[in-house]
Amino acid sequence: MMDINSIKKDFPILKKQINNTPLVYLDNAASTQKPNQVIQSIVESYELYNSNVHRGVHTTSMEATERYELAREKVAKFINAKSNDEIVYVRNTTEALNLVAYAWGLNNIDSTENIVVTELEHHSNLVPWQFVSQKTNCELRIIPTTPEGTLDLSSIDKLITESTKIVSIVHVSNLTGTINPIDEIIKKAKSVGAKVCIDAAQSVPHMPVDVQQIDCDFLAFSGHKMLAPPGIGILYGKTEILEKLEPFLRGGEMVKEVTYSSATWNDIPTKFEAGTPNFIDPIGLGVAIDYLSNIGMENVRQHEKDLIKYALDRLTEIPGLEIIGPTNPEMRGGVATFSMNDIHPHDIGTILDQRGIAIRTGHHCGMPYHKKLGLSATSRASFYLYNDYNDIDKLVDGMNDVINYFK
Amino acid sequence: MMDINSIKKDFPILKKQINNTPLVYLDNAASTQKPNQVIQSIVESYELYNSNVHRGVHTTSMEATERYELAREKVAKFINAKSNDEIVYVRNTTEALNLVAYAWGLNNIDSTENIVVTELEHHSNLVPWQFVSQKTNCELRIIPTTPEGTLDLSSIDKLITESTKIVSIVHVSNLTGTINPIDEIIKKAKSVGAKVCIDAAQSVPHMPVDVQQIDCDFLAFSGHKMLAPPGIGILYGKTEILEKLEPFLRGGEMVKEVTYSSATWNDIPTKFEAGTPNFIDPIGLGVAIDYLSNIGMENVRQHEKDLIKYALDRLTEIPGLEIIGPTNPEMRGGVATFSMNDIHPHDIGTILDQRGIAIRTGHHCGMPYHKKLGLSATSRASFYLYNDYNDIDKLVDGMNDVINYFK
Amino acid sequence: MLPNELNDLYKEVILDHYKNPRNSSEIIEPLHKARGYNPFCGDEVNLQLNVDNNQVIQEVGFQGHGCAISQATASLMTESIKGKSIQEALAIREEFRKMMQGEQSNLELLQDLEILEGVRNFPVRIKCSLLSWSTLEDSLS
Amino acid sequence: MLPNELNDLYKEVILDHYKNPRNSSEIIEPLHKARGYNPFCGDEVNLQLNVDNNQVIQEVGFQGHGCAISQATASLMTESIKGKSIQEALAIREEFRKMMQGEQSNLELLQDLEILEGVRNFPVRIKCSLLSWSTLEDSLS
Ligand SMILES: Cc1ncc(COP(=O)(O)O)c(C=O)c1O
Ligand SMILES: Cc1ncc(COP(=O)(O)O)c(C=O)c1O
Repeated sequence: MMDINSIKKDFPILKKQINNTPLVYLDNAASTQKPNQVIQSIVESYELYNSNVHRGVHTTSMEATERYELAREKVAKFINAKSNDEIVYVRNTTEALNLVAYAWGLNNIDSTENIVVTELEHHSNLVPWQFVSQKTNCELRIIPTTPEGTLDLSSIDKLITESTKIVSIVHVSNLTGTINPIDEIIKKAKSVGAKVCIDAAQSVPHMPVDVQQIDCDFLAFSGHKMLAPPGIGILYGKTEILEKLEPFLRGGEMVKEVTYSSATWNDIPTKFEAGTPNFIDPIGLGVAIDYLSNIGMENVRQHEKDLIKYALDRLTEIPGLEIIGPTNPEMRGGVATFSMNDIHPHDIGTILDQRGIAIRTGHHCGMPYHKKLGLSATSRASFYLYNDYNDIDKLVDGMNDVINYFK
Repeated sequence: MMDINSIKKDFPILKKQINNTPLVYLDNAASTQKPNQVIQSIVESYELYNSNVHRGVHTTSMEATERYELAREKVAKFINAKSNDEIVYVRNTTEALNLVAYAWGLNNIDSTENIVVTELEHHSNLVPWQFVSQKTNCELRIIPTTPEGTLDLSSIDKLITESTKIVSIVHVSNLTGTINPIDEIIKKAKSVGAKVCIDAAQSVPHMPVDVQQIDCDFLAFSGHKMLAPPGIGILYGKTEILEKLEPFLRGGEMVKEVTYSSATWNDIPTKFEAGTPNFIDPIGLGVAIDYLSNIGMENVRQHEKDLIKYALDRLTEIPGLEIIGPTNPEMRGGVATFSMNDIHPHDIGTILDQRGIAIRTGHHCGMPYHKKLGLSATSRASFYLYNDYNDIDKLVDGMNDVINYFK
Repeated sequence: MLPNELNDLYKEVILDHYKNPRNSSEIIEPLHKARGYNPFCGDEVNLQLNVDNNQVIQEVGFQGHGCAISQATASLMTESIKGKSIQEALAIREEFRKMMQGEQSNLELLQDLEILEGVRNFPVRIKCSLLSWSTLEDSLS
Repeated sequence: MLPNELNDLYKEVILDHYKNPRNSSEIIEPLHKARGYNPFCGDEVNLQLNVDNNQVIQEVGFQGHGCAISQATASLMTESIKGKSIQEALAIREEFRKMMQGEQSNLELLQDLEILEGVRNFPVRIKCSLLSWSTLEDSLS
């Protein structure tokens, strides 16, 4: 179905040697590697089509603009947006969520109302809402988790109420791998008239996501987590909402008419793209989307389901190792987070690194959830389409070495 | 002194053919081309050092972090900042100015106070301050211009007063090329205790700029206007000010400790770099700075002074052509803006493009100043270190053709 | 020498319409009017129309400024719609749009406007050529 | 087999200090104390000191949790500063810092701490090893 060996060949960094062993890259939830196709599209952009976009009458500027807008179309199709205008280019998920918090949150919520997030949020979908809550004096409500690391929806009717203005939730957790039941939550949110914002940083890269089907108002993700360069993220927003929204960053491009005392705004999505945009990285994202679409997002998801199942099975063999998050692969993305009785994640990370195995250790931008678990740090191996069972075997061998060392 | 022919060879796009003639790229004020050195550093980053930065214990993440921070050091040295911590990575000048407007402006100005800008501002240093003025009800004061397109400082004592909180001015205008007397203005601002923010988008790329010598509080510029990729811009801020400043974008990385209800902030500059940063483009900026430093910014400036002198001399030969902005090359960057009696800039741009000559036409993100001139659009040829007299001759030949066509 | 495509764009007839716009006097108190403006180019077209009881355009006037293409198109448009019914004018508009997008278009309806066909080789200039037509539509709605 | 550098990092003595930290009982109502915390790793060191009239450290206690390097360093540090004057302790701190940065350092002062030299081959782990020393400094200031 997926020929992982030939996929691996597309990624030049996988030939890298660390301590004379090939790199085993298992830090994909943090950021993914780039295939030759993406790297070459960037070189081509610089060598042939490098120019500021929009409003240039010269050939190179027109070509750059065409490529820049074609990439937008690819993104729109990839998540099934109704229109290209619903795709706003930003730097990353964090900027996208801040845009929603500043432009929508600060202008639409008052002190009698509330915002709902979950205990599984990444700091980037928590701290901006804390800010809105402080500025507007509104309440920030938090959907709790079960001991297994899934959302506890038993009190959802008390949390999402008539006074809820927005429900902003993570689709797939980078902490536990949990695939959250967003359909159910969105249904509840819609029933009370609340807006819905989805942090899709760990879902859009790893599984089919259809914004019309899930019917969210906003959705955010990052190119660097899906084979694309780190300078491009996406905020999806429904046309009706983006059209009414205040702008966020202000300056060149996003205006229609400007006098010394006031300005009017350009049409969406340009209204939200102030200044010279990063006009190279979206093209890389377009190529990354082509790459993923060729393989098929259903296949990517199935592959990661196979990997996480194998990884959880093998890791639980290791004495003293405890898996964080749900163990059912149907409810879990390709994120294997774990802790070890007496061995600190940093020591694990250092020893694995000496064997060429790259995992992430720390709180993974989820300090409050770690505090809740009574842990200050965990270890996390996360997979993508170029990983295989062999990579997991190496991880397990490495873990056995860690244990030998510390026993 | 500067061997332009060998410099040209470093820029692959200059081999591009448009209508079977080589590209003559004169749109540098909008965005510049990239030398092989920069392009190759990006390829190398993707092929060998691609990883999320900070807090990774694995080798690739450490290497990426080292390169990312080394680039910051290069930027700090390039503008002579006191410390690397004074260099904040953003996307572009526009984001930098918005950061100052949101984080400093909204929190430090009240309705009895005022902000001072000039008539020569780019939209990116005007519209964010209009926003602050509207939100805080403070006054937005505007330093007028002389008919020659220089600042008229005769009423400066009435504009910059004890109630002025910040003076935010463009160093070199992208509209008129004017090099503004910022020393004089900064001295005045400091004498009333106002903060100073410099829009250096058109100065840092083209001449030596020393932030300690000019003694500004904030300074903003864009990598894409100085041989670097379009995903990196710089906000310089004095340590004391950045340390006291509220954060702007909120999320991962920029925090120290987070609970479900509140957060504390990381040290500068990380406090202002929320989420996964663009960890590739700063490295390209570092290489671009090496490239410029090898040539020497004094030499870059001298070369552009020679070019603008020649360009103004030759362009004024053309019947009906009117130069916008000062004609003394000492007071002008490498920006030749002009209008033609009866021929619209768009027609000029289209005809020149057919000869491979890329100029920009329109209002160049300076609508209010164009309105003041009674023009809706102008033509602009802008130079950089890879341009030579020959490029200007081609521009003039092209203009003569335009005239023949329309006569 | 200018390349062929440019010759197609800046045909003598087009430049003549640019320099000597037809129907350029303003109609005072017209039945229909609109202003078209593209802030990025600064192109501007002000259009006035009077129609009779049968919805036939009897009088048309335009004033504007901007690039040769936007102004010549406006001039040529006024000539082509004068004496036509509103419905016919809008049909011509549709054929013009098709021509700009490289689709099959009805040259009988377009008549003199066919001379603007060369614009479609210059994608950024197409909107210059469409400005007066969207202004026409605005004036009638 | 682990590569040599790792063997230098996780020496038996270091792991022994990690598993069996010395001076780990808490001193109640100490003259000096401080908490060192690195939120990114979660490394934590709580330090208590009592000095006599001659500013000689007579009692030292630490409790903490975190990686082997941070906790073993803390344990080794408490052993090395006990019985030393505050000034001497701070001098050891300075030599330790030098060792981590690969500078020439005074091994006579460092004594058993030399065993941590291998940390400097792991740049991200250096801060783990410096945490207890900055906590010491905090406790004295
Ligand atoms: C003077 C000036 N200020 C600000 C900007 C905005 O820079 P950017 O578009 O890179 O944000 C520009 C360039 O567009 C400029 O020329
Ligand atoms: C679930 C989740 N949300 C948000 C983010 C923030 O993404 P970025 O750092 O690209 O802004 C991440 C990744 O870091 C994530 O995993």
